[in-house]
Amino acid sequence: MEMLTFNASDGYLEAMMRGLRASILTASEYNNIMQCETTEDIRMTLNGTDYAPYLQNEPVPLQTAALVTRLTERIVSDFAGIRSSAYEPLATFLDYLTYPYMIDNLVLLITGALRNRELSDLIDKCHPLGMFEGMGTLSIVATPEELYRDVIVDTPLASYFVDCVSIQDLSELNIEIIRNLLYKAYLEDFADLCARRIGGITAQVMAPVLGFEAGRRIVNITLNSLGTDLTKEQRAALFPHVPNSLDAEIVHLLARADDEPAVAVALDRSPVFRALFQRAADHPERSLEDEFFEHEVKLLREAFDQQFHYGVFYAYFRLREQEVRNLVWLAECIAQRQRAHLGKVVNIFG
Amino acid sequence: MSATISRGLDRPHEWLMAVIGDEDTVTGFLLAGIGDASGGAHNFLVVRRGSTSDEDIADAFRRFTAARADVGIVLITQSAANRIRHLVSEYRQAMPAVLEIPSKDEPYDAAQDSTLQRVRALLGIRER
Amino acid sequence: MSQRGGVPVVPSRMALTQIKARLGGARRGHAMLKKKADALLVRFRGLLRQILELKEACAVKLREALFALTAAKYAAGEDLKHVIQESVHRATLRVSTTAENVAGVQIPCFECRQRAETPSLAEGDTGGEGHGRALHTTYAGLGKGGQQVAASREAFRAALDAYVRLASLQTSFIVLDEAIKITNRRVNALENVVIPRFEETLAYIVSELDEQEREEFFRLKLVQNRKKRELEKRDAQAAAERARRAVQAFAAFDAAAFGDGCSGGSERLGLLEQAAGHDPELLPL
Amino acid sequence: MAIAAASSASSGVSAGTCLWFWFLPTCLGYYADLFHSINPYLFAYVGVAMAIGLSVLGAAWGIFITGASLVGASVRAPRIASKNLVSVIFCEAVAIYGIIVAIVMATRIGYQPGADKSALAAYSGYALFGAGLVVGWSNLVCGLSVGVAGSSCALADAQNATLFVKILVVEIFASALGLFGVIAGILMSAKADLGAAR
Repeated sequence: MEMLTFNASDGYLEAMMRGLRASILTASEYNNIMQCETTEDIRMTLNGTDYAPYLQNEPVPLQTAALVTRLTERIVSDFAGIRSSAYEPLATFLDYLTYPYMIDNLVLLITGALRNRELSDLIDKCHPLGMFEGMGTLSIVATPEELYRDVIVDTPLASYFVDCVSIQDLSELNIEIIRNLLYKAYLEDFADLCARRIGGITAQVMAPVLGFEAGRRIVNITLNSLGTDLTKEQRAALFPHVPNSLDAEIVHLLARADDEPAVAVALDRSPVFRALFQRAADHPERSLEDEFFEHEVKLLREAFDQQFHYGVFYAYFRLREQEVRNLVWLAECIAQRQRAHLGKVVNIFG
Repeated sequence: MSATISRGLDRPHEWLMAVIGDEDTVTGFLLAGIGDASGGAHNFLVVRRGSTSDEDIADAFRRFTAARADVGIVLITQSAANRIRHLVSEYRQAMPAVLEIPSKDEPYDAAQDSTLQRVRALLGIRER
Repeated sequence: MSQRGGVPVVPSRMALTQIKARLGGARRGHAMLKKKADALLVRFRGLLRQILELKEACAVKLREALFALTAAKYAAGEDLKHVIQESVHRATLRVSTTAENVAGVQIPCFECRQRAETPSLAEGDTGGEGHGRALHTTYAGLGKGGQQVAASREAFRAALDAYVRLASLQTSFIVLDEAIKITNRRVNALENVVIPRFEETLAYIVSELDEQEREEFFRLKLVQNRKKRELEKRDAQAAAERARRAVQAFAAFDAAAFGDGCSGGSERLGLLEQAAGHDPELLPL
Repeated sequence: MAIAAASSASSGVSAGTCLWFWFLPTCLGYYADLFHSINPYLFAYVGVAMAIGLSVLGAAWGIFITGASLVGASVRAPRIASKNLVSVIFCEAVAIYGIIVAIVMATRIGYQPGADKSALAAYSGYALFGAGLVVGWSNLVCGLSVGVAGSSCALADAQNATLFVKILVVEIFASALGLFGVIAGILMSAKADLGAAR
């Protein structure tokens, strides 16, 4: 039925998304960039794309840090344009897209508060997509407790904090654990939003994407906590539980894994992850993370195969993010004269 | 292992390393664990294009080399050193040691390094 | 005084031996300093080469490390750098110094020291600091990119090790440079100032002593001559006196015994003279 | 009382079907009388109303589905706007089918005293009613189909201009569906005559 009703409120934005998607860089544009000798050449190449107005006013020579800022600015302006004309429930869906950035920002602020930094100085370092209304009052906040009481409770993330992080935890838990706890809560909530509150094609499209995202986090957390003093209980507590992700059995095995072979054995039961693991093992120059990125891009690309759902919004912004990563990677490789590594970028639309 | 580490810590002559440079270089060294913020003062300076003035760099350089007694090595990227070249060239003390390191965005030019200049001059004169 | 650049001394035998001893000392010191300067120079030359090589090696290492960081940022997101910058608390990596002795010059030598990530109880961190703060970046990129972050941390540690080694070399370079300059200055001072001055002084003293000797000799001769003349005069006077007294005595004797004048007087004088010559009492008179 | 008992005994859909099967055999005669007592003009005009109304509903719905996508996609790819008006025209065509059939049907209806009492009148009333149903529903669904296909066409064209013609073919097939209804409707109403002749 979405076919008939979807376009009434969201058809315009969805179509706009498709139009924007057409401006995602293609393989030939990547090839052109790979031929560049300096970052200035990259600017010249990008001048032929949508990014041109964002890079115009950067001083010569173009620095990669500035490139990141400008490219991100573009995503932010895209997002702002879409968000401002969205109706419910698309508006909520779009808000959920900003929560990961908001989590990162809050974690940064908490870190700053723990180190007694002036929090208003940190606003510049926050990701623009993760801004929230309480940002203006940060200058009067000094301690983590005040931050929790006066700022965090007013953000949309308050419910996640209430569920998994208490005031004491702010100063006692490692900041990265807090970040992952929040992200787990977010991912589960987002999956719930897609599957139950929105449903329909959106749920169908988002399920594999979010399932993979959760599975990837589980595998990453497992791999990265090997050899650290994170206990297995703590590790298991960070695993997001999302339908369509890894089977409960695999998750259980991962929670108890002691070393990399144990992880490999556990993942052997999941066809997707086994293939990724295997490919990363076969190609020494590619890391598992690279394989994850590639697979994610593939899933996101598939989201565009269907119409009348919100998955395209998620997919578009995630793909743009990957594009920024790609461009920055290319720029860094060129600036640092590491041309051998240029091939690492993920082609988004072959 | 830990026993030797903690014995080393008790010795009085432990020095910090300070860094002045572009964001990535500084971040990398901080990741390695040299960063210190005890006493409210940082032992690093991130030089951002546009927002960091030469005076800021010079201040940081003086702070690390003269004012602070706990700094043993000062790492400074070449592009930052070029902006306060007069200070770096005049600096002749052995402690803290000032090292010029390549900056990220610009290729390393050994000819501009104050120490290397001296080294080359000495080698050249002595070999001729 | 006739000495120009020399040490102000009284030219005497004593001064001569003293100056000689000092000159010997200076020569010995010169030889030793020369040896020290050579030793330092050998070390210094090696150092210069090492610095040049290590500097290149360090640059390569740092480039690799920066690239590893780029990979980490690719995987973990740009946010990573802010997190790292903000979570700075206590340095876990510091340098310690040990002194190395090269030809009597103390050269500081840096060494990287890793501080344990978890504060031990002995370290006296307050309980409130807790483990959340100390373990600042251990888990960075836990959710994504952790391995790349770890790899870049290792790469930067390696680069840092290399730079610490370079710092040792560079410090040695500066210290040795200074030491060599000082030693060379001393060698030159000894060679060009102190030793010539002593030599000059020595020459002066020797010449002065010679002069003195000649003067003494001349003076002796003079006195001798004068004394000889005086003696002759006195002898002559004494002879004259004796002759007169003899004449008087003879005259008295003649007058008494013979009463006749002076006939045969010269013979008696000769006898008297012989008697007086044997009488030591009569001589100085 | 029994109905209430039955409906309260079973619930929802099953209650309705029970009611129907209980009701049907005994009341069939009454229903025949019920239909007979309705004036054929009513059937005829309801037929006409459905033909045009449902067709326009289908066309309108199709146009907004297509239109929203077309406008949105042409923000970033202005070149598609004029080409994809074809989709909108296809949707519009559905409404035109409806109005043609409605006109044809309306010409079969006229006022003649007593014309509504004949057997032909009953036949004509049902025929026009049926024709209206056929045309209305088929055009409604055709309009939706063309709308969705047109929306996809606009999006596909925005991404890849070579896809336009291919999807247009699909769209043409979708719009043909409405024609089937139109043909059937015209045939059905051809024999009908509700006082229009003479």
